[in-house]
Amino acid sequence: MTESPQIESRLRETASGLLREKKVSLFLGYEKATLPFRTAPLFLTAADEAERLVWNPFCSANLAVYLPRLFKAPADAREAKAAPPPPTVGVVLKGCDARSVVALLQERQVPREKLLLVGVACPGMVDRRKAERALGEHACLGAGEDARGNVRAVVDDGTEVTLRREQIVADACLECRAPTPALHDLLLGTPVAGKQADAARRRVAELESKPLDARWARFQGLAARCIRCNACRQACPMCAGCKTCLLDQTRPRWIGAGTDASDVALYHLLRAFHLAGRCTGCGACARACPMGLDVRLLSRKMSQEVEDLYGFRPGEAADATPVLSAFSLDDSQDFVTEP
Amino acid sequence: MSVRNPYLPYPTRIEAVAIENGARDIKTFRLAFEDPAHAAEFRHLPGQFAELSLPGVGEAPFGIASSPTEAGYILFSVKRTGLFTGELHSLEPGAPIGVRGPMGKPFPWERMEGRNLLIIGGGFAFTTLRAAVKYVLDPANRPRFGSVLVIYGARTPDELMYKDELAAWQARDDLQVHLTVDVADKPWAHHVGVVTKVLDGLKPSSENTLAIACGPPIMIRFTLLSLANLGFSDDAVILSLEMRMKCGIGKCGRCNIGSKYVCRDGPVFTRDELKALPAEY
Amino acid sequence: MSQTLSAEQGTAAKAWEPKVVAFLCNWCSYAGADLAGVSRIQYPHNIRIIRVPCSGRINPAFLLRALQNGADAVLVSGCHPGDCHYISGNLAARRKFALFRELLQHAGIEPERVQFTWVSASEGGRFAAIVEKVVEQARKLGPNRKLVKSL
Amino acid sequence: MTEKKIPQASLDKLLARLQERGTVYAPGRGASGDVALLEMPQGEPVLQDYGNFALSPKAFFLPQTQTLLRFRDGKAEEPSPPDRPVFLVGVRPCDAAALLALDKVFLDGDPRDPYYEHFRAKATIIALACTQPMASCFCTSVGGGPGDGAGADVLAVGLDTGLLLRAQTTRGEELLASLADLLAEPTAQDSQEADERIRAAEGQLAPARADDSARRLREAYDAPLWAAAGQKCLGCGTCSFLCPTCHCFDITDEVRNGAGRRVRTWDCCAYPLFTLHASGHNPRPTPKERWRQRLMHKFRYAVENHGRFFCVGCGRCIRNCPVSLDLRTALKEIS
Repeated sequence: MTESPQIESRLRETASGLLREKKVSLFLGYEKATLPFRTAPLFLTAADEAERLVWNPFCSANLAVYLPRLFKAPADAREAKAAPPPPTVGVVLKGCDARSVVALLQERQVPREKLLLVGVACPGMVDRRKAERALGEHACLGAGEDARGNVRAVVDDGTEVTLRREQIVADACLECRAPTPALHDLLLGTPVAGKQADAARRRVAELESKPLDARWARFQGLAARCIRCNACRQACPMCAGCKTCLLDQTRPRWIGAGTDASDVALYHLLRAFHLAGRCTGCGACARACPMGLDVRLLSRKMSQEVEDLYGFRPGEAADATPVLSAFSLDDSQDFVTEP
Repeated sequence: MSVRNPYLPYPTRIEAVAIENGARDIKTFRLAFEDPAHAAEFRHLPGQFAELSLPGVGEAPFGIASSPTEAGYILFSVKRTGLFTGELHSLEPGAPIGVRGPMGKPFPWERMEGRNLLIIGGGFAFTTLRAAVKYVLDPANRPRFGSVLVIYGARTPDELMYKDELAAWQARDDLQVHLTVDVADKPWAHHVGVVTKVLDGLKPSSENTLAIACGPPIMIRFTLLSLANLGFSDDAVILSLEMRMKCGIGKCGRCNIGSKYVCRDGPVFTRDELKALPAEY
Repeated sequence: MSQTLSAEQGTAAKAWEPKVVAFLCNWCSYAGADLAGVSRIQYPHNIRIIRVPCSGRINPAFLLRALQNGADAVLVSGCHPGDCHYISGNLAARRKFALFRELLQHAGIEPERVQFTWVSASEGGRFAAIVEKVVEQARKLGPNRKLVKSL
Repeated sequence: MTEKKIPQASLDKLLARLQERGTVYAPGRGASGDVALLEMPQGEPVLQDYGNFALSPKAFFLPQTQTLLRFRDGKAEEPSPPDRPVFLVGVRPCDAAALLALDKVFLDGDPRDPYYEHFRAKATIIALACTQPMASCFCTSVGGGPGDGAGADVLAVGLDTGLLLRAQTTRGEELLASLADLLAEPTAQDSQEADERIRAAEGQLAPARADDSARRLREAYDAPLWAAAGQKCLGCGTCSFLCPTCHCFDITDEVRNGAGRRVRTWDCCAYPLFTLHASGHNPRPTPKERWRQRLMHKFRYAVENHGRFFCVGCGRCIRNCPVSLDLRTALKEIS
């Protein structure tokens, strides 16, 4: 049975209460979007507008992406003087989003005391592409959730189609080990059990079972369709925490600006590497990709290695040192070349 | 592609490099076209700019500091600020360099005919103003204009560009030149204080006069106030803008202020024209 | 670096020789290479050395750029664990490199193209032996075509 | 205007004929399952029943990576782009109309852009009228329509028994004449069927408020909606890169040891670097100004400069925005 209606009304109560009592100055949640299978982020500042908040199977955006921006340190003294005081932010977080907040806290990108984390136990969010594909050539006019948590869509010929939730849920959700936010100030919904670690591992293993050239071909297949729009980077909460992205530097320019195969490969390799030990597997990058590419192809592997080599799970403990800022004298060095 | 490809620079060579200031971060490059046919094709008026091109480094736009009356070469005075200017400053005479242009609209020379000219410059933005003064002082042109008053300021005496020429201009009787510095850190016989202080003191008449001002944003802001106080109407005040540019021919889309492209519709605007545009510059 | 690499591309057509770019830390490995030289230990000349302050200074982007610009293999060498001039630079680097190597392999790049090792200032012989091995492996792999950018 | 009919059974022959004359791109399913313009011959039969391509066909005219100059020994040379004629089959009317917008920038301005001009001259566009618009489509609100042939050389309209072909340009007339042996004269019913289908499609389109946008946007320069949208905008380039009329570009050099190239690559006004000066000053410093610029450019500046919207209502930006920003909402709000 779905809990969405109850969660939605509790979210509205919570947000309007927090705003009215001035416990937060800004509340980040979701509102209805103009197209089906989607929601839009909502920046709520007035308690009486809390009715705009929604909770449904389409609340897939990771709102943590906005947090570093809200707490960005001023560039210089003059900017600091002009800057308004930092906001106190209430934010709706699913399990994956909460992991992003933890990772941002580890890196001191956001101040814990300015955040009010409203966790929601997440039953898995709909991948709009999967849903659209499931409808074939039929255009969807509207979609909602039924009592079982499945998605009901009205299509262009007026008929209603039921899409089973597990068939259209995002890949990241199928791999999610902690759908219930571990870090929260308030938790809504009945806790949901996580998937076993197997799902992501199976995908990594599937690629690894192939010879190097076949892997390269798969990676190149992805790179050939990449249009370098930067959506994967911009949608990522961890990338949002970086002050200047290596890819934006011009002195020197590390990667050519175009779609040369080598430049695209470097883009994805470097992005995956910079997310090693930081990627919390929320899937925001894949969702944002306008070309529908599996841009998590490489970061999945990085997360697995970080766990296997250093016992580190990104986004698990807010007081942990980021894995690449730490080291141990007996870290594995099997990879080192010996004469 | 029968017409000349607008992305193809004219090959030129650096003939001479003059260091303009004590900090050695402003240099004037004298360029000569490799092909005389190109030199003939490149016809500009003061106020216009060109893109300098270094293979592997890129391109950057600079105001043309020479007047078309100076035959045989073109001048660019460039301050070392970023990637391109850093590379440019490392070049020595003899080095090849590409030039694309001339681009943009010049100062409104037709409107300026028969009028008095008030030329106000600050720091290293004096480049196209130098071209303008040179152009006006050309014996063939001088009778076409009324009185010419130049006010040029810099932080220190060392930071004034074109020092020899300034001295020569001061010796002439067909124009008035007032130099000023914020700080006179060495013996200095001219004004001390910001440009607007000199301007306010001189109180030039706005009667039949056009004012051209180029300088850092803060100078422009106060100069505009002073000019308004002196009775200059908005369409008698001419400014030149700077903007990040790539193509220089109104296509790449980044230098627009509202519906105007600085590269194509500018860089020269009257204050009147600017007031009609959003303040995105 | 890129100048040297492509300057030799003309001759490369005749008999291909692997080009290996080595990033050596200033304190141990560079001195190790120096020792190999003064001790007149022979090692393949396919290697171009770039001296860096510490293996911890090496950004994987350096290695990718080297491969993009035509290197057939890249070697990174720092002080042995525990001997870092900056106490722990090489230990931080070790984690980075372990992950980076896995990443490249996952994407389908031969692991022998990017190699990591430790060479101390007194290990001229070890340095030569490692260069020998890296160059030999690069030779076996053939030219790097996957990441190189044609201009 | 010539009107002809091609029976369904002769369609393959027509495509084969075009392939003899040049490279043909027609709708098919790409690797990801998305519909795209794929080079013929394809393994599968050409698709006729699709919404629109994930990517607009602008890349055929303004390639994402275009070599402007080649450098050798420090000298700059012009590259020679491919000379073979190109046939784009199945382009939707909105995307065809977008070419008329791009023409304004690259052909009408002085100087003309030689690369765009070259690709434009080499391409013949056979558009396919829409019979099933998507929920995010709004072409009729921005001067187009599901059966509009503007920008195309030939407009095809699907019939029960084939395609009705309507020549739109001299080039289109010549093309139909050269294929005469494959074509039949349409009956009055055929034309009527085509018009009915187009009308039905028009009826399905929800209107957006683009009317009088230039004036409304002039007055809305300081409206609060820019900050509200800017707050949500992630600053990615999805909207621009997918947009059939967005044409802003960057120019960079890629040179190794004196040899290399100057390339033009797509750029986007949502990126902070787009307008950043070397001094560090940025005239459009935050997502608020950048988002405003995008809308102002399409619905005000383009109208002021070129007398037309730089939006054809294809809806790609709406469908693909990671945070569901919808420019129709903004156009409505700026009353």
